[in-house]
Order: sequence, then C-alpha cells, then structure tokens
Amino acid sequence: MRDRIDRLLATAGAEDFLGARFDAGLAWVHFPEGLGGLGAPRELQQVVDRELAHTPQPNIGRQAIGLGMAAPTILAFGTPEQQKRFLRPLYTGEEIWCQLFSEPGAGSDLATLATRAVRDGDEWIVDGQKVWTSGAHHARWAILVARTDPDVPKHRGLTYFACDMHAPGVEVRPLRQITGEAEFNEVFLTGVRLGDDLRLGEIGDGWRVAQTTLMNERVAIGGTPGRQGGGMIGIVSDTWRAQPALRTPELHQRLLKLWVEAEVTRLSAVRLREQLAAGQPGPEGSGMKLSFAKLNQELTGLDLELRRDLGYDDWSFRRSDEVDMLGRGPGYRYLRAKGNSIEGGTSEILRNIIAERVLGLPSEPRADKDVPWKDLPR
Amino acid sequence: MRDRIDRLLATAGAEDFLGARFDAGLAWVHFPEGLGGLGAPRELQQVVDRELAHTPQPNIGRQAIGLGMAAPTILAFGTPEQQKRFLRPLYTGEEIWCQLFSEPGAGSDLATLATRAVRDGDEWIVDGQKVWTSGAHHARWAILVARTDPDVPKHRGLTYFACDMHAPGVEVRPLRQITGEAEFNEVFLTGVRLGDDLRLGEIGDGWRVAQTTLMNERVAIGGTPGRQGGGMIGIVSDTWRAQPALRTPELHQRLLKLWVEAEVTRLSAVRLREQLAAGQPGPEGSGMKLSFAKLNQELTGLDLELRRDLGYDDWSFRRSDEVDMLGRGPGYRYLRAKGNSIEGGTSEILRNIIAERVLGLPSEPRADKDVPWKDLPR
Amino acid sequence: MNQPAALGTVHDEGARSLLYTEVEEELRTAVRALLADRCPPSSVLRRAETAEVHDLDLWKTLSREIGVAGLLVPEEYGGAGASAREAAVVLEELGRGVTPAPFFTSSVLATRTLLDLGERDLLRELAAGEKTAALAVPFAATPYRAAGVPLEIGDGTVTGRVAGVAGADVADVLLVPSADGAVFAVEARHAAVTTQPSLDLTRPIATVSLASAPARNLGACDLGAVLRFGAGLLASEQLGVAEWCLDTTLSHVRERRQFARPIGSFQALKHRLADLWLDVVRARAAARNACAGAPLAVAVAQAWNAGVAVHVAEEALQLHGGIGMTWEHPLHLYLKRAKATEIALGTPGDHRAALASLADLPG
Amino acid sequence: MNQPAALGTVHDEGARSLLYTEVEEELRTAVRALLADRCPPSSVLRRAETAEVHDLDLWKTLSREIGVAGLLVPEEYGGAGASAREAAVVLEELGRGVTPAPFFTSSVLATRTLLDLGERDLLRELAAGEKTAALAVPFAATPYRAAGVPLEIGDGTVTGRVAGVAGADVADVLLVPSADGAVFAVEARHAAVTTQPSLDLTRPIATVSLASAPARNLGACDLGAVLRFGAGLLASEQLGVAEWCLDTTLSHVRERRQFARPIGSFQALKHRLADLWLDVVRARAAARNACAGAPLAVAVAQAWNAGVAVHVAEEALQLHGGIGMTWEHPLHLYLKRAKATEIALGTPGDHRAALASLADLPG
Repeated sequence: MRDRIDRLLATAGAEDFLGARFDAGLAWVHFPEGLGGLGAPRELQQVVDRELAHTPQPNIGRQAIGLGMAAPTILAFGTPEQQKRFLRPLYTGEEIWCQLFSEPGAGSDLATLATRAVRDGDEWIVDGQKVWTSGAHHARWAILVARTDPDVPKHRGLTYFACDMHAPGVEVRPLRQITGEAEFNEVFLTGVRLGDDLRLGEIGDGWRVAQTTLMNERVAIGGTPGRQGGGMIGIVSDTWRAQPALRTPELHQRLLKLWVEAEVTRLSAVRLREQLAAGQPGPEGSGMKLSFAKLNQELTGLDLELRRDLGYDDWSFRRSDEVDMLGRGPGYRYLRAKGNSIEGGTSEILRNIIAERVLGLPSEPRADKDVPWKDLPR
Repeated sequence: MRDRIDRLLATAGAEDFLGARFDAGLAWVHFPEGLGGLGAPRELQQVVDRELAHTPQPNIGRQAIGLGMAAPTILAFGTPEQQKRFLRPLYTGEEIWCQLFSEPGAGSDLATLATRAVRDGDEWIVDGQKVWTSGAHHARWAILVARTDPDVPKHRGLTYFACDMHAPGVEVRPLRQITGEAEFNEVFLTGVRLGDDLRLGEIGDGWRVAQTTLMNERVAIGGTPGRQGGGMIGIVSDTWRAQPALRTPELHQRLLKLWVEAEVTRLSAVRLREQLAAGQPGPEGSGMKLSFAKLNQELTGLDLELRRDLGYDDWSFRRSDEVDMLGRGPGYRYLRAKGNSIEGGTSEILRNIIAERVLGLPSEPRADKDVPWKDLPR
Repeated sequence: MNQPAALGTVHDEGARSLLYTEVEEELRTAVRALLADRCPPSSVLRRAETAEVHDLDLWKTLSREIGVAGLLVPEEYGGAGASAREAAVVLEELGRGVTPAPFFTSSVLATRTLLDLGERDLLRELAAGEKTAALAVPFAATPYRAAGVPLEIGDGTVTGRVAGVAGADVADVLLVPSADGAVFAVEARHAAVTTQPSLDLTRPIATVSLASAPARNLGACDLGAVLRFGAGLLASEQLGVAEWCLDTTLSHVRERRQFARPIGSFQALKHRLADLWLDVVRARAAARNACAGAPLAVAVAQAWNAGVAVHVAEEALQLHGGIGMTWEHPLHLYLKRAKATEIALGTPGDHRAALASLADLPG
Repeated sequence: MNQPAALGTVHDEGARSLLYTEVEEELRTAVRALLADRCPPSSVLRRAETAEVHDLDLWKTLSREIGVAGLLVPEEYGGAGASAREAAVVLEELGRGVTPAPFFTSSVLATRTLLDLGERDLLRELAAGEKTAALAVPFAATPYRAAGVPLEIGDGTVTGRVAGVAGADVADVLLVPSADGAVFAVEARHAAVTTQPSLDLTRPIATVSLASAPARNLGACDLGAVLRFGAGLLASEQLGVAEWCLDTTLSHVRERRQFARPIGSFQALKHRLADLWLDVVRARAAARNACAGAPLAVAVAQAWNAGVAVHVAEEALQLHGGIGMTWEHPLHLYLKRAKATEIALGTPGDHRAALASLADLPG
C-alpha cells in the first residue's frame, strides 16, 4: 500500500488526481479492487488519508451524500454494472448525488412514504414529492426510495433506485429555512421514467437497502471527534476570553458546565473511534448525534445571550451550497443548530432506537406493522 | 354564621370542642346541616377557619386521610346512615381512617388491583394485600377498593367499601422506607367479613367513587401556597444566610434559580386558590403536586450539597406517626422527598393526566380497556 | 404511597389578585379579534422582510379605536387612566400575534418615561395615537446598570449615537436619555435612524445617530425604574409568545400523524408538553404578579418568563419537525421574538442576580 | 433534512487509549465473580446496620487472593506495580456492588499518600493485605483547598481531631496530615475512632480523636495531589454505581407490568432511559480519561460523573416506583453512595470552578 501511495504521489497530475487515486485503490481501501479500493481492512484508510492529506480532496460539502451514503449502499446492493458505472464519477465529484427519502407526510415515519413507482415494461414510472433534499440543484443522481406495492404492509412495499436528476419530470424547487437561506429543496417527480437497471436491490427490499444508507448517515454525523475545547465550545470560549466585559457569574457557570459536557461528549467520540479501530464497534454511535445536537443548540443559545446581540448577519433569500455553521454570525448559528435534532433522524427517533436496539426495551404497541400500506389511516 | 361562631366560642369547652364545632355546622360549611356543615358556599370555610384559628384543631397528621379523602367520598356516595355514622367521629379524631388502595401489583395502574371481595349473603368476604398505607396501625376504619367482578374490564369490576380495621383477618405490618423509619404499612386482608352496609356507592361503581377520593387527595397536596421564601426554599436560604463559608458562585446560581422556581410555583398556587375562591376552578391544580415534588427534590439535594454533610440524623427502624419533612435533618429530607413524586399519583401519571385531560392530547393505544380483568396479562 | 409530606405552610396573601378582571378580559377579546382579522401570523410573515415591518394601519385602529396607546396615560391627558394590568393583557395578545405594532416601545417604555417627566403635551399626542415615541436606549440595556447615552450637548442640540434601539424606525419622537440622567426629546426627522438586520424580524432594532440635532431637555428621570417597569410588562408579552407556541404545537401534534397515530399520542411528547404547560401556568402567575412593578416581582417574572418563552418556542420547533424549520411557517417569528426578548431589558441571569439583594441571598 | 451541519473538525488524539485492555477485563471478571458470590447487594444491605459494615473476610480475599490491595504498589514492595487504570476497573466493580471494602480509602488514598512519602514498609504491609490504612482528612475535603488537620505536635505525639473520615473504622494505621503539610502515622489503637450515622451506609464516616497519640512523622506530602488522584479514580466508582442503577432499572422496567404492558414499553420512560444511557456512556469515557490523573481530566470527570451517578440513582428510584422507596430493595444504598460521593473530594461545582484556570475560562 505504501508503494501505491508513493506511486500515486509520484505520477498523478493535479487535474484528475482523484480519478488516479480511485484507480490506485486508495479512495476507500476496504472497497474491492477496481471499485476504488484494495479489499484491505477499513482501519488502514486512516493511514492513507494521513499520507494524502495534502493532495486534492473530494468536496465534502457537495459530495457528502454521495460519499457518505450512496457509495456504501451501491457497494452493498448494486450490481457489478452499477458499481462500475457510478462509483468513480461519484468519488471524483464529476457526478453529485442527493437523497430523495423524506416526504411532507413521511418524516420520522419514513416507511410510510407515498411516492409511487409503477412498473412499465423495462421501466418504472415515478410520481411523488420529496422534501429536505440538500444539493438537489447540483445533483446528477439521487438515491430514491419509492413505493412499488401499496397492498402489503408499509415496510415491505418499497424499492430503492438511483434516480436520474436530469430525467424529464424532475423539478427542483428551493426550500427556504428559518435562517433565511435555501439550503434544501423540494423535489417534485412527475411521470419520471427510470430504467429497471437503475434499481438497487430487489423489488420490495427498499427498506432494508435504505437502512444501510441511514446507518451510514448517522455514523458519518457522530463519528468525528474534534479537538479539546474546539468547535462550537471553542467559539463561545474565544468570545468569553476576548471580551471580559460580557462576563457574568451566571454565564460563567453555564459556560463551565457546557465545557464539561462538550469535553465528555468529545471523549466519547474519541473512545468510539478507538473501538471501531480496534474492531469492537459498540452501540455508543447511536448516541453521538443526539449529544452533538443538544450541545450545539445549547451552546449557540448561550453564545447569543453572552453577546447580547439583537442583530443578524443576512436574512436575504439565497441558495447555499455548503453549510458553514461556524463561519456565519451567532444568530444564524442559533437558528441553524435547531435543525441538528431534526435532520438525519430526529432526536426522538434516535431515543427510540437507543431504547429498543441498545437497551433492549420492549417496543410500543403498534397498529401499523401488519396493515397494508393503502389501508393505513393518514 | 357569625352568630354560630360566637356561640361556639362562648359555650364550647375544650375537651369536646371539635364535636361542638361539628354540631354547630362549622366543621366544613359546605356540607349539609347535621353533617358538620351549613350547606353554605365553600369559600366561607376560609372565614370560619380564620375565626377559629386559636381553638383546638383536628390533628392534620393523623386525620389527613379521613378529612381530606374519606369525608368528601362519604359525603358524595354514602347513604344517610353511613354519613351519620362516620362523619362526626372522623372529624373529631375519635376514629382515624386510612386508605387501602395501592397493591404490590397495582400502583400507577390502580384499576388492575387484585384484592377480591366475594358476596356472601349480607356480607362480603375480602382477601388480598394492600401496601403504602399510612396510619393503618392507628386506624379504626379504612376506605377500601376491591374487585367484585373479575369477568368484566378492570375499571368496571370494582366496588368501594368502608373497611373495619378491627375486623378479624386484618393484619397490619410496618413497611420500612429508605429513610430508615416505617411511615407506611402493608395490610394483609384474609377472609375479612364486611357487612353490605359498609359498601359506598353501587356494586361495580368503585372506580368512579375512587376518582372522587383521588381528586380530593391531589387538590389537598397542591392546594396550600406557603409564604414567599418559606418552606423548603426557606430552609436552604436560612442556611445560606447563616453560613457564608459554605457559599460558592456555583451554589449561588442554583439557589437563585430555585428561589425563582419556588416563587413562581407559590404564585401559581396563590392564583389557583383565588380561582377556586372566585368559583373559577381551572385545570392548573393538576400541576401543583408535580411542581412541588420536583422543587422539593431539587432543593433537598442542593441543601445536602451546600452543607457538604455526609452524616445522617437517625437510621433506626421506628414507626413515625406524622411526617415532619422540615423538622428532620437534611439527609432525611433528601431521601423522604424522593417519595413526593411517587405517593398520591406518580409524576408520570400526573403528566399523563395533564396531557390528556387538560391539553386534550389523544390517549395512547390501549390493550387493557375492554378485556375482562381476569384475562389481562400479568 | 398515600400521604405526602407537608410541602409548606398556609399563609394569607392579602388582597392583590392574580386573576384577570372582566374589564381586562373584554380588552383582551377586542384586541384578539382585531388581530385575528387584520394581522394574522401569515400576514406578519409577509411584512417581515419589507420596508414596512410595522403595520401602521393596524396600529392606528389599535391605538385610536381600541385606545391602547393611552392605556397608561391619565384621563386628564386624554388617556384611559388604566393600570399596568390592562397594558399587560394587551401585551399578552400582541405577543400571541408577534404583532408588529409599537405598543411596547411607545405606549409602555416611552410613555412611562414621559409620565415620570410629567410631559403632558407629548403624552396627550401619544394617547391620541397621533404620534409614537421611542426611548433611545439599547433594547438590550438592563435596569440594573446605567443605560444613558454618551451625548455631546450643544445649545439646544445634541450629538451622539446609540445602537440597538427598538421602535425607533416608526417613532415620531425620540427620547434620548443622557449619561447624566437628563432626557432629550428629538424629532425623528432630525435624526438618522438606520434599521439593521435584526434577530427579531417583527421588532427590528435601529441605530440612531444625532448630529447637532435640535433637542428639548425634558429634565431628569429614573431610567432604571423605567426599564424595570418595562421588564415587568415584557413578562406578559413573553407569556403571550409562549401561549401561542404551546397552543399551536398542541394543534399540530393532535393533527400530524406518523406511525398511523397522531404524534400527540406518543407519551414522550405528551410528557414534554405537560411540563411546558406547567411552565406556562407559572409564567402566567408570574406575569400577573409583576404588573404592579415591585422590583422583586419584576425580577422573578423576567427570570422565569424569558426562559419559558424561549424554551417553549424551541420545543415547539422541535415538535413541528422539519415544518418548523421552514420560513413559510410563522413559528420562527416567535422563536426569534422569544430569543430577542430574553436578551432585552436584562437577561434571566441579570434578573436572578438582582435577587441576591432583593431576596436577601447574598453571593 | 439530509445533511447536518458540521459539528467540529477532525483532530488526532494521540496514543492514549480510553478502552479497557484484556488484562483489565480479566481483573474485572475476577472481582465481579467474587462479589457476586460473596457479597451481593442483599448481603451488603444486611450488614449495613450492624457494627461490622465492612466485610473484612471479603476484603481478605480481595486483597490477598486477587491482589487488589497492592495494585498501585510497585512490585519491589510486594505490589502488582499496576497503573491507576487497573485500580479504576476495580473501583467500577466495587461501585457496582456498593461493596463495603476499604479499597478506595486504603489502597487508593492512603497508598497514594505513602507512595508520595516513599514509605516502603507500610506499603509492603498494605500490599500484602496485612494492614489497612486511612488518610485522616474529611472525606468532603476538596483537592482545591488546604485540607490538613490542625494538630498540636508534641514529642513523638500528636493531639487533634478530625471529623468525617472515611475508612477510619477499619484502618490499622491512620495517616494524619497536619496543616503545614507533614503527615503523621498513628496506630489506630492509639486513636479514638467514633463512627457517626452516615448518609452512605456502606462507607460510613468517623471522627478521629487523637490525645497525645504516639505518632511518627513521615515527612511532607502534596495533599492536594493525593486528593486529586483520589477524585480522578472516584469517577470510576461513580461510573460503577451509575451502571448498576441503570442495569437494574432496565431489568425492572422490562419486567414490571402496569396497564397490561411492561412499563419499559412506555415511550416517556424509554426516552429518559436513553438519555441516562448516554450520560453513562460519557461517564465511561470521562472516567477512563481521568485515570492518568491530569488535573483537567480529573476535574472534567468529577464534574460529570458525580452528577451522573446521582441523577441515574434518582431516576432509578423514581422508575422503581414505591418499590424503590422500601428499605428492603438495595437501590437506596446506591442513591446514598452516589449522593455521598457527589460531596466527597469536591462537589461537581468545585471541579467546574477549577476549570476556570485549567481550561482558561476566567470568571
């Protein structure tokens, strides 16, 4: 592997460096050879990343869905043709991916989604509305879950597709948030025709395929411990240090308390990463996003109060390509952080998951598990 | 009424003052004449209580269940004979009452209780076990709910009785608490025979009768606003003032915060009392016990931490006739306060009640409402 | 367990009532009906980004027909001669509507200043709804620290600058307190008032710049007392904000279905909503108690209600899920108002700190 | 929403591991098996009110056969030469069992003092389990304030009195630090040790009175450093207490039925338990991180874990309902231990206050 890294560094030019890296099997070393990997243990990726830290990198902002969610799903469920077709341009950034999962009527209860895909020969005709799609306006492809059988219980009638965002009938509309900007989109699908070769996994198996996607999403969110006293607690601490006039004993106590919470949360993320590296993945991952969301919300609220700032940086309605929490003003951060406990699984859903899957608590009585989707009350 | 008060004060001797007060209709003025009242508006009781503040009073500790719960239930559901028989000695303290509701298997879910009462001619034969009975060792009578029909859903098969605590088959055992003392009892009922004339309300109507009792219990708990800065917050504040060496900025912030919470909670109780006096009872009562429990628990915890006291006053196992939260040491208060969110309806049950009855939120799906009691899973 | 521990002792409260009077309820009904008709949250949202955030047509009706502008002004100066209790009820309703009307800034803060100064003519104009005024101090000023503006005082003119002023954008008259306690009246046309992007879209703040602006010295006033009076009434506006957020969330969770159930039937949400309700119940008692303006009552009400409004608004957003994160739902207007009033006129922490002396709990 | 905001930046942590090694897990298994066999919570409860709270038979096995008494003692003095990490694992298990054994007082606090003083002979005796020792300071002393005892020092004797000492009731040797930093060794038989009724039934405190007691001056030691070392390891005991409370509550709510359902199926309880679990997960990371004794790591671990142990124990009691309020259920032993250790060796507030300088967050 050392050889490959050295060879890559020696030969590849800057303009298609990522393509060369993919071809060298150094994109994600645990993927198979020919698909950007070497079939090597996952832990080795850290070594590769360190060695290649100063080379051109994927655009984490735009490519987040592709790299973090589409790629592992395509690897797990795609046909060899699909893997060959999609993974390289996904990695190089030539093709941006977005995610067509949530709907206005199906948020926490994703499995109840209503977007239909009806078989028509070798094609599927898709109709429905998706929401909270980041990057849809840049995307070439989407991962899509649609209902292919309304006559069976909701989890069983779903199928997973790669959706061509350039197909006729795909309409992307910006969705403005409480911060003023439109970071997300609504996507309307009207008679969109997708070839059956764009189906990922079996017909009716879409829920299981989507679980792979969502698991990867949540790991991606919680999995990166920052440095001690860094991130949002660092921003508040810096203000605190720089402006003694703002300090009060009350704010001091709250800052100290949150500093402790930020630090123990960070230590948990560090420990989680050590567990993963040691091949002992624990259930702790489920909790990381939950803790980060709560912390981020409390810290951004304290930040505003500490500054006694009644202003705002910019309400104007504009598209934003990337979220830069820390680079905007305190008002923006306060508002944007409210989404942290909703996006990628609400904190309520995460608590359910922890309670049932980690703590083994019995599930609630459910009326929706064995009823055909079409007969569910809505 | 003024006349009656003056006449009572002029004529009654100290030894049976309470009997004379009852006979004068000044025990509870809204009760009917002849039953300790005058059929007067409830608000007037405050006036009477003020005027008679310096006369002999009922023993609130020992008579709490009788005065607060048994009396209103007997008034609402008792026959004229039962009212005549029970109310006067209940008021004077000649006969102490206790409450046989909770069971080891039926706490929050009281309606699932298993103590059986089987009809035998003019009598009922009662078998079962009750728990958390305060004052059972002093009591002459108990209010009792028992199951008279196991073949109907749980709420419908209950009947309410006055239980003779001197009857053969009634056994009272002290129940030791985490404070060390035994404030409560377990009561074992084995073949206890109760005449049908001790039944309160109709056969099968016990749940409705018990609701009257429980409503009165919760109103009694939350209904008495203290003075500003008094009660438990007063105890902590006094320590704070008296011992400057104990103070830290952190404890100061917590004390100030709890002082505010204690004060707004007290103001709500004042407002609730004003509403009742103005004949506008609001739903706010449901929340008072919940707030007081939380406050009492936080304050007693802060009190211990503030004093850095690792000692305890007395662990010895003994009966206690009355609960004197404020008169014991900080460790006792801390432990005893833990019961505040359990006794008389757990905070969880109270939140359910607020959510459903006050806020009109839909109830959870329930599997136990229409099933015969005997078929319920246990 | 059957018998709870004693939680306190009975004590008589005296005559001060925490209830609403019939007159107050009638006033509430009138204001609420007008707002529902003329200025529902959806129309507040539409105005929020325009140049005219404040609905001055509505304000004309509110101030002249319902007479809210003169509530605190004695009858002899054309006002209603009502007490702060009535103003508090109006504020509850304006909070419920996040209504962009200058009642709090003109009819409470500025009016209270003018009452202190005995400025009959200006009071008469404010009471009649002919003019509005604003107290030119930072809205984030606290009653517990000197908040006067550093002014250069000329011959009948003043020069200076103060940022973060609420209500200045629609004021005809600015009341500018100097650092040494004198208050100057400046016609707004002689000042440069620059609205800045504000966290609270429905009560924007502005920077007021005075360059040798003609000014009339109205004498000295106790600015701390004015701000405290305002802080006490702001607790009622916060109550209104919290009430709207709670009511709207209750409606939402009763309607919104996930997992084939209304989400309001999920126990975790029910318990959180029960706790929020209990917070609001106590905020109501605190707000009523603070109307009279007693320093301790004001500190308690602000320390409690400011946080309750923010907490309820935040929970409302969370329980609305993604819908609450969209611009098109008016909830964010309430969140922004709640967070801004938490900072305005002293943070909860400032008001708690004041209790150290007010409640004899020295640090 | 699909894409979350960035929450921080990646940073390499270096080599220090927060995991348990295989050796540590073996030690844990041995201790846990012994405690399950010899000293389950029911038997701890039975002892709690007797004259012999501490189970000295068990202690003999623990200290001699498993060798926990000498964990921190170098091999050359007959110890295991292990690090604080192994001692922390033992403390987790002793916390899980609220085990009445003098490990923390003798094998951690006293041993750490003797290591500082280089007292080989005593260390050898402690490591062999032949003697136990106790550091005669109030258990509520904090590492951040001078905790020495005011002593009258005679010719080879000391006179003085110190209250609230943990482990003194079973100590053979008392290590008495004077106010000026010297530590005196006093045989327990020369001291009057009076156990007082203690909040924590399983680690009672005592008053130690010395009246011209023969004493050996062992030299000076950094008492603050000793207490900080203890505080860091106490975080592992608190972790164990919290873990037992959480596990026991999970079992209870899975079994206990009300409304024809296990109460653990009610969502409000599930969410609270999920939050408690997350608190405990973080307590584990904090405890591991504090083993090495770095001042900041210790302050963080105590500031977090002390409160978590109390909170989990309190929630455990509430979720057990009436059963948790009874003496016969061992839960109260854990609540009492948790609350006592919250006060011991600095409250969470004391440790947070220390962060003002340790994390450069001046007040």
